[in-house]
Amino acid sequence: MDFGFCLSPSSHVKMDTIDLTTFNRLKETNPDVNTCIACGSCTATCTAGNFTEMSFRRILLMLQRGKEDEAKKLIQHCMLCGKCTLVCPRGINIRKILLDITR
Amino acid sequence: MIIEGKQKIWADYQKDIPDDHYFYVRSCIRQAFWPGSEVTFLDITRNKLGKDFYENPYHTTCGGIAYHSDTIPQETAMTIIARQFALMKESGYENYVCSCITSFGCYTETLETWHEYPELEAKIRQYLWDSCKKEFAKPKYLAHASDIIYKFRFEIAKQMKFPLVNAKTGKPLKVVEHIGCHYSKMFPSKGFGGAEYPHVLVGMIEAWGGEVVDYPERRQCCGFGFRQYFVQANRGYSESNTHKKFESMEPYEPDLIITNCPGCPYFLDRWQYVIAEQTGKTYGKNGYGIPALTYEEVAGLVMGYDPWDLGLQMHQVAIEPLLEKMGIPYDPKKKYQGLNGKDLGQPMCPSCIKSV
Amino acid sequence: MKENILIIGGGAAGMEAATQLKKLGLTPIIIEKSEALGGHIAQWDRLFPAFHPAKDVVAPMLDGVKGIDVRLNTEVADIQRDADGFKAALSNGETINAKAVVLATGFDLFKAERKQEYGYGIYNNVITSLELEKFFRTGKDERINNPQKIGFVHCVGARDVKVGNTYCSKVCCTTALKQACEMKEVFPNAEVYTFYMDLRMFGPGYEDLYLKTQKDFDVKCIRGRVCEVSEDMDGRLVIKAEDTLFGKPLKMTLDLLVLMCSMEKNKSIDKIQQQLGIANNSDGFMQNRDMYLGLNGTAKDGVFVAGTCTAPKSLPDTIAEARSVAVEVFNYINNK
Amino acid sequence: MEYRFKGHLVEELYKDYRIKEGMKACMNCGVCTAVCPAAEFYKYNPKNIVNIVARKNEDDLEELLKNDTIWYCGECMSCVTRCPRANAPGLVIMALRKLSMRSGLYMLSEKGKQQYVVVKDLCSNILNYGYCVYPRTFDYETHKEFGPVGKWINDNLDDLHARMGSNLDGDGPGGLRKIPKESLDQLKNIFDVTGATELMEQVLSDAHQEAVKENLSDEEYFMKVYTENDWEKHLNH
Repeated sequence: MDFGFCLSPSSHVKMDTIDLTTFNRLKETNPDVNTCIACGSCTATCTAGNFTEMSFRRILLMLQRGKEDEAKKLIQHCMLCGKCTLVCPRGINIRKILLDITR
Repeated sequence: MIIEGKQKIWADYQKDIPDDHYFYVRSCIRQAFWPGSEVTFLDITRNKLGKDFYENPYHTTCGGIAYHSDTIPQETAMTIIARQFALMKESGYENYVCSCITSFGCYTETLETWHEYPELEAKIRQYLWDSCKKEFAKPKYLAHASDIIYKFRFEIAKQMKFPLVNAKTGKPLKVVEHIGCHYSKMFPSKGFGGAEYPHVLVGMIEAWGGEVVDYPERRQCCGFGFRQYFVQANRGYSESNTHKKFESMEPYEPDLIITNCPGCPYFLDRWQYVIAEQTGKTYGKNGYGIPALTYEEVAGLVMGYDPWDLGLQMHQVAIEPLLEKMGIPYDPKKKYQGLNGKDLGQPMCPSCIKSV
Repeated sequence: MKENILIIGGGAAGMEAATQLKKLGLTPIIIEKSEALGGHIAQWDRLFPAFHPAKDVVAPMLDGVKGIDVRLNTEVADIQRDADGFKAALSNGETINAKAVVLATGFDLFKAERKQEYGYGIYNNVITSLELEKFFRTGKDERINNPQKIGFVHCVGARDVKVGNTYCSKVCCTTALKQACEMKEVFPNAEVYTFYMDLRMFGPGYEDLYLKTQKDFDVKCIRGRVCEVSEDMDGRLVIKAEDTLFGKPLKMTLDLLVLMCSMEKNKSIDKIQQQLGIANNSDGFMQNRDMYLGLNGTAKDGVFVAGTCTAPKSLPDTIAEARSVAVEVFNYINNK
Repeated sequence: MEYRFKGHLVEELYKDYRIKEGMKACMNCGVCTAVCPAAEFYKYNPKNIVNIVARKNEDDLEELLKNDTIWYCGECMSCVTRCPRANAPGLVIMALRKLSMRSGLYMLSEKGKQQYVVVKDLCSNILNYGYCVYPRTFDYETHKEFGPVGKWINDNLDDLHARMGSNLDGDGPGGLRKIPKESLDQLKNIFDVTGATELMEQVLSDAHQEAVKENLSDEEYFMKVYTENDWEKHLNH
């Protein structure tokens, strides 16, 4: 029977079941990925971020919440200018990490 | 689970309500969907407990559902409420009890808002005079009808014929309690047991021999959501919330659900049917659902009322497995009869969830 | 004449104030309601930010008060002002005269069960920061059973209008990160999460602790306040929060949840405080003269305050205040 | 675009008692979003809404009022219990919805337009029968979730209510009794005096104009709004 509506998927980040393979692999070669404090400097200075949703801090979070596909979609906007790496107060080598994620 | 922790909270959240002489106002949804419940409530309080519960025929909806569907302004809802209070005053009562949880929330919100903003109360007083030439007095006590059954749960237990116990095994039934959101989420001190671990239904389950199930999504809304149900396009929201609750309670294998809001049992009942149709999943044993009953229906069952007098045939989820567990005799032929044995035909069988 | 100074409270503030007052030639008398000196800090295992054993700080403080008049298991039952200063009746029947009073009465830990939605005292595996510290000290707590997923909730009883505490309790953020690291030391395979709103790393070495927590201990800090805790079939805890940096609600199952309880004023001193005429500030702690130059003074002549009786404070803050109160009292006595 | 209260949205919103009561200050802890049933199933975040309201920016508020977002809340008020700053995001939403309707901005969103359906159903039930929900206006065809039992109840409404002891459309007290004309007249007066009639007529007229624009009858437009669901757009993936 068609009721005219159906169950909606839950938007909860389900920490019990998320897949962290990519993030954990990344962490092995770049321990710095853990040290982001989400200050937003990278996003604020990002050339691509002015025109797109590109945000490095968000990409890191997406990977930590098991949203690898979405993260990879965002990375496509990156132009590898490296300004983010210059401004990161925690000295994270963002440019390298971005390259490693797509590798 | 450390029960003493809950008991401490229950002791802290007791409210003082009188045991007699109430001005009783009905619930739109309960009258429409569970008419047997209000009949049973009045029969228990008036005839079994010998109390005075007066119903004034001039009372109307409180407007609460319209208010929470954002179709009428706050002032309109408050003036309708003020009119009900005026009827109470005219009838010579000062204790007010309502059958609906949305109403209870609206009454509480109104009284609290007036307390905070007396100029608003004055404005509503004027509106009531301008529109109805009436003057109201605020109730001395405000109660929800489930508060009354809670207060008399031990008296009811004394008249009990069928406790919430599996008659064959002697084990207590596992009962999920579901509290209407507007009972105490806005004003925790207004509900027996507060907002986090309400005692109003737990107290009934315990007094009548059942075992309470506390499951992770216990505190979640049934999903009614007012406009989220009234508009067909939005109903997925409502269904999804009920679905979440059933997925969470399923491992505990509850025998029944008891509710104090008139809307929740409707949604917890009908969405089980829809979920079964759409996904093939049922949450009771052997293809049945889990009955979601009103507290009046449960009180009636344990006191030995005939299941069909209580209106249990108006639930989509079949009630028979529960009746058999409790050892309650019933006549299957009478399930679908009208007055004087009039044959009303039979509902079709759903394609998935078992109905008899 | 002997210049008695009555110090109410034998915790860090009381002990350190007494030590310094003695050095300044006055006669401190410590009244301590419990059976031992040391206060809350004596129940602590290690201190932030560098995991310094608490006993290494407490021991020299205890040494400092050697030879000082200490009354344990004793409370001030009544206090009156007289021509010479103050006259205090103790719970043991004694009466003590003093020129000045130092309130070093400290704090009470917020009673976690008041934050009902977190289920402390209802769900077995919800514990407090103090109980965890006791576990670190003794290695014993039957609720801590090789947990593989551990959560810390910040601001329990702090920054919360509903429980009546709007203030920040200052030390819980750093304590949470310290304890999170320590849990990783004890249970290296466990995943440890902290749920914070702001990480207030206000002191020297604290931000380094944060960095270490993230980098060396792989503790995951999630920005969002836990909204409710419940128990599943297996007795594990299901928690919900918003991952506010991600902008989505989040749900996870934990084996152990630690509540970072805030400080509240020690209320057992209310009667004496009233008799001395010291009001509370808006946070419910004792009101000092002002928050810059009058830290240790009060509105009442001869009545002084030190430590966490006026606000949540770290141990270094408390010690600094205990030392400054000694100077204040010394000047007060000499200028009389 | 022209709409009512242009340039005065913030001022108008802050007159609402539900804003006075429900909007103190937010510290972005996310407790409301964490507990919110709508945030789980819709692209919805009550915390963000409270923040926009706190900003008191006219343009941001306009944007909010013409968006689907404010219509996702189910008004369960679970957020009210938990907010550590004693805000009431649920009440803030109610004030926003009212302003969205009064300003006319609600007509710019799919979910906002649905107010026509609820206003038409609920207000006419109240004014005609004295009930918010009245079984004779609640039919199986548009509520398939009633299930077979619900259909059977609908088909045997009078017999079943007689069996259950209701006083369906009867005089005197009892369940589903006929509400006396005097009481209905008073409800109508209350609607007139308190602004409900004005709001209702505005919504019905907005819908009628929209129907004319789309070349639909009022009934066709009603069914369109009742069923139209750009499902994917509303989900919070």
